[in-house]
Amino acid sequence: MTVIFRTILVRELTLGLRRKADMLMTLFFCVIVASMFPLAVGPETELLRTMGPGIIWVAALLASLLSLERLFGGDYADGTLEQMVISSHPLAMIVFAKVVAHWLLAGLPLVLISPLLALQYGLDGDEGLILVATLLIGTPILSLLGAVGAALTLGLRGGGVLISLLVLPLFVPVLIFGSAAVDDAAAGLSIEGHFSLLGAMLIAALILTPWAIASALRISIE
Amino acid sequence: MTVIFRTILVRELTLGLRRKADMLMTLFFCVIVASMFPLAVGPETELLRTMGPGIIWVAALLASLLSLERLFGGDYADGTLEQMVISSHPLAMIVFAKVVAHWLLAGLPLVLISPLLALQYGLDGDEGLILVATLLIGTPILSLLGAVGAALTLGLRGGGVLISLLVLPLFVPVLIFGSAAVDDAAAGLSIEGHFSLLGAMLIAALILTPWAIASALRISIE
Amino acid sequence: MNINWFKYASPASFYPLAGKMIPWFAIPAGILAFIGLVMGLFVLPPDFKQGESYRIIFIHVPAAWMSMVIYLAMAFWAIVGMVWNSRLSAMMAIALAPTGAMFCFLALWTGALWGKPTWGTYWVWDARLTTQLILLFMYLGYMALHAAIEDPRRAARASGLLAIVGAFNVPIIYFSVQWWNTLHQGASITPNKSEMAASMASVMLIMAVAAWLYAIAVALKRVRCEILDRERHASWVAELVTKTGQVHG
Amino acid sequence: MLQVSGLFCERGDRQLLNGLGFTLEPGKLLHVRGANGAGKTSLLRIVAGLLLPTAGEVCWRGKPVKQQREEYHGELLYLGHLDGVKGDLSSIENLRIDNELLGANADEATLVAALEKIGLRGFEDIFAKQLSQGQHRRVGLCRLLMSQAKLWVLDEPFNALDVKAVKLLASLIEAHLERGGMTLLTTHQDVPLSGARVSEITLGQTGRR
Amino acid sequence: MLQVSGLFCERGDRQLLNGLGFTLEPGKLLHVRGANGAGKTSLLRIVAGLLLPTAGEVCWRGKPVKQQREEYHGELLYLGHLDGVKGDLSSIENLRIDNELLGANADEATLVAALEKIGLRGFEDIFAKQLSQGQHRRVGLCRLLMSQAKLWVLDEPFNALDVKAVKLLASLIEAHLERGGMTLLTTHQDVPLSGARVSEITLGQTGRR
Ligand code: HEM
Ligand SMILES: Nc1ncnc2c1ncn2[C@@H]1O[C@H](COP(=O)(O)OP(=O)(O)OP(=O)(O)O)[C@@H](O)[C@H]1O
Ligand SMILES: Nc1ncnc2c1ncn2[C@@H]1O[C@H](COP(=O)(O)OP(=O)(O)OP(=O)(O)O)[C@@H](O)[C@H]1O
Ligand SMILES: [Mg+2]
Ligand SMILES: [Mg+2]
Repeated sequence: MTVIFRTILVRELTLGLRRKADMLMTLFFCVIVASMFPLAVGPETELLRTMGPGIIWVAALLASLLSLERLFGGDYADGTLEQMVISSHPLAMIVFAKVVAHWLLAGLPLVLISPLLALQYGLDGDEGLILVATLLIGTPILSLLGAVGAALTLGLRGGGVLISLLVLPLFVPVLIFGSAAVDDAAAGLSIEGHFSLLGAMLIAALILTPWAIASALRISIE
Repeated sequence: MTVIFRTILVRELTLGLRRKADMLMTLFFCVIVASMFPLAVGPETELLRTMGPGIIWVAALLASLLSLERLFGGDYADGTLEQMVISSHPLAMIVFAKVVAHWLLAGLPLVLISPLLALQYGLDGDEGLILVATLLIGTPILSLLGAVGAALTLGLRGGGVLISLLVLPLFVPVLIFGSAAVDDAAAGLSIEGHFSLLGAMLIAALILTPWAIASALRISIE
Repeated sequence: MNINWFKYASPASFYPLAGKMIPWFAIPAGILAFIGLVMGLFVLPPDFKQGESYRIIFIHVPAAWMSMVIYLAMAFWAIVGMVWNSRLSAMMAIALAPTGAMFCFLALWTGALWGKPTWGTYWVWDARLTTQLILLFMYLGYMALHAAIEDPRRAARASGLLAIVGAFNVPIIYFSVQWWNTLHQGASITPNKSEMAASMASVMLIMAVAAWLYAIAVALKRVRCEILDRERHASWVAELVTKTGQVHG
Repeated sequence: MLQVSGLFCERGDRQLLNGLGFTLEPGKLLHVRGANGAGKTSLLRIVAGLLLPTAGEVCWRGKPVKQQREEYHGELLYLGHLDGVKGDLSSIENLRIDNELLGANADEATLVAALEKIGLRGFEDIFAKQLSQGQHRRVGLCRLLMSQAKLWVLDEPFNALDVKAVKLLASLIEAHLERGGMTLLTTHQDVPLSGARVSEITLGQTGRR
Repeated sequence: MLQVSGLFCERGDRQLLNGLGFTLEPGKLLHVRGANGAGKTSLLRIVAGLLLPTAGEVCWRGKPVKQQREEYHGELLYLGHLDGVKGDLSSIENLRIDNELLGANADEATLVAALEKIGLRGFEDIFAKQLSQGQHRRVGLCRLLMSQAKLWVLDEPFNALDVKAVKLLASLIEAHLERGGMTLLTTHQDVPLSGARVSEITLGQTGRR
């Protein structure tokens, strides 16, 4: 059970990180996305400070959306997904390893670079810390929910659209609570509520989505 | 020449409309991004008004990134791209039809929804109109430039993120002029300059990029 | 005349030529950089407004210029490579990229260091600064694309095409700053004593020339490695290795 | 022992496998024949548990497979139209993953030996996408050399293979049967397999008209 | 007339086709043989203009093809490992596009007739991804029935086809040769083609060790 988890995790990371450049790519991607807003909105520091958390959260969302299609798409096309489905290991565990790898490749780099971005946007130390914390809890939720959508839309028409439209709106609360926590912290309000909500969402997602993803894959592979 | 253009255009539109999930994804992303900032920044109308055009532009730009990978990816995987490359019709024309279809499916919906977003940000009628106009000129440039990146990265591992890394820097001028036009209009300045620059970029892109995309495809298909 | 051109356009005959050319660029580059730095850092008087910190300009501005010029040079070689189908030109384009990225990073780095005393912050989202950052990403994108393709021939062709498309972008982002309200201007720090401006300009010129020579020397060095790597199956490389007894790359 | 009974399968308006049933015993090979579109792949996917039949049941050692999915899959090896080889991984990396997924517990030396046996010596570290079609397929076939599965379900395994590889594969199948393994196979080519152990069924071509 | 001379091709670190050259005349078929990985597909892709050789030239009617790309491609039909059929389009929609891409100017009735002839009657409006592998491949083969191309370049066209379809395809190729067409073909299977018009070359297996 843990062996298969490790094998799949290593496989996914190998695929994602064939070269050192691949890892840096995600980091640069975040920085580029973050640089676009000031170009469009203008350089007023105060404005950028308020927008900062939102921008960083948008970068996170985009990074996970961009890589979602490839999460199962490649394995579906070359038949490796079939082999996973009929392996004697629990599919939910395999799928979980894939999602963890996805988060490590798309979510974690963003969490790591967010202090730098926070600095660039003029957030102060505390705010930056809270931002990092919300991202640390929030980005795994994005990966898990996104994986459900990706599994459902795999090669499927019609039904997939509908259900992914149900899944995607779940992104919204994560985004809202995540960026609101930072804002409220800046305004001196209590942020415990936001954090416990995000935490609850993460736990629920960790428990429920692997099974949902596994069943979605079994359906899609027919 | 025109017949092949029409055939490919119809094919792409048929395919695109069969996969509604992709189209909805783009729109959905754009709307989420645009709706996040008012939540983060709070209801100060004046602030929102200044931010509005920039944010809508960035949202449109990031949204058009999402669909780029699929522009040639599917055709590459099933061999139809090969057949296009060795058809006796000019590849640039075929590619141009594909990009036009991509814009109709991914860019135009964004243009159409932008008045609604403008309203959200409290832009008045004239500014909204100018925003729509800049998007109408700007988004095709994004599609054309994006297609170059998509063609160059065909079959490579980095996928969506690599495309973004190549393409986002190229998007910068469009973004700057597009959002500056709306800002300047709000400030009562002349905007002819911006529009003629955007127009010039569009014309240059229309003339040059199809050839660039075609050569990129020939290189990638080896 | 043409014959000469094509003779040296072949990697086999360019390889030794490049080897002979390198010192002719590297040595003057070192000398000029030394002169420029001594003049800039010790000889010129401090600026009455900015004190000592303005001396960063002697690195900052040449680096910023080079970062733009080198991208255009890359595109130039890519076009030559594509039109005349010459392998050597494509290799030149690739050899230039790391140097360009280095200068670009240097301009950003020195600018950020300079920003702290003058603007009170390392970074602002000003147009000039942001576009310089974008230029850095154009270099990184170019190198990432080149690195992502295994087949060297396809890699050269694909990244060459990217350089050509990107080259259109360089002047646009350079001039786009003028339509933009910008914090970063040269005028505010130019000393108003004219003879000092002249001496400053000459030091800057010296540094710029040094940067040019350095860039060429490094590019030649790198193109030699590239040639060896790419032509490792060719008979002349085998001869070279047996002759000099060294195994390279 | 594999028992299949009363299979029906509806795929896009067509009714396939009208109540098909058969039994496959240890040491035996069943060659499923039929024209293109007859339903061979559908049958094999149902047996492998990748497709749900409309009606009917697949039993393994007397027990329906859906009640013992993980045990059954532990004894099954399925090779479909897609060979399940990852283009961005090298041959040996692909084998390592297959090894884990199959639960075969082969060590590194066995994997290298398998690659050598299948004719990919010297290609261990090449990305699978840089292999020719037949070499790519061979990487997938290495599973046959690694696994201890009892039941092999092979969907046109001879596709894209050259003459030598076809022979090798046939001998692998023979050896598997010898060991008491079972094989369910489809192929349009004539295959050099000794007749005694082989039985055939032909699926009807029920075109839609 | 197709003339190929002095072809070299470097893939990965391997040197394929050491100076290969041949001529293909109207009414003739050239069967390219060789083990998996010998370079057959590479050769065919070079001839089709999809791959640049390291050295060497392909001439069509005496003129290098790179100087007359569009004319040459107007007379060429290439079918590779991938059949170039779009899964999200129905068979008939696929044919309409192929028709346009080939510049074949066939009318709707011809397309329907082609589908019928290839054995896909009743499947016109099914999405290609819902077809069986062989049926999918047949949709791609319909190009042979539509095009007026002089030169057919076929890379393992018999893959995945059932016995009947193999016969049909062989007869199509014969008829094409009869009409003065040329065919460049690779296949690992034995093919029922009359010997007179057929010549063979075998590419060397230069394994890397
Ligand atoms: C990270 C921060 C910075 C970046 C990316 C940056 C970038 C650039 C670039 C691209 C140029 C070339 C512009 C041209 O040739 O017109 C330039 C020139 C210059 N920079 Fe900066 N810069 C930065 C910070 C600063 C700071 C803090 C100062 C001083 C207050 C400064 C002073 C200058 C001056 C005086 C020039 C020469 C202007 C001219 O010749 O037109 N820069 N910089
Ligand atoms: N995209 C590629 N990149 C690098 N090397 C490749 C690539 N495709 C094929 N090769 C190498 O070129 C050689 C010849 O491949 P090719 O596909 O031409 O063989 P083939 O004769 O068609 O084999 P098969 O019978 O398996 O189809 C192989 O050794 C393979 O490793
Ligand atoms: N994904 C699918 N959705 C709907 N119908 C399908 C799907 N796949 C196959 N079919 C239909 O089921 C029938 C049987 O397909 P199957 O793939 O089992 O045939 P097969 O016997 O394996 O043929 P082949 O020899 O071509 O591989 C075909 O008529 C096909 O149209
Ligand atoms: Mg089948
Ligand atoms: Mg082949």
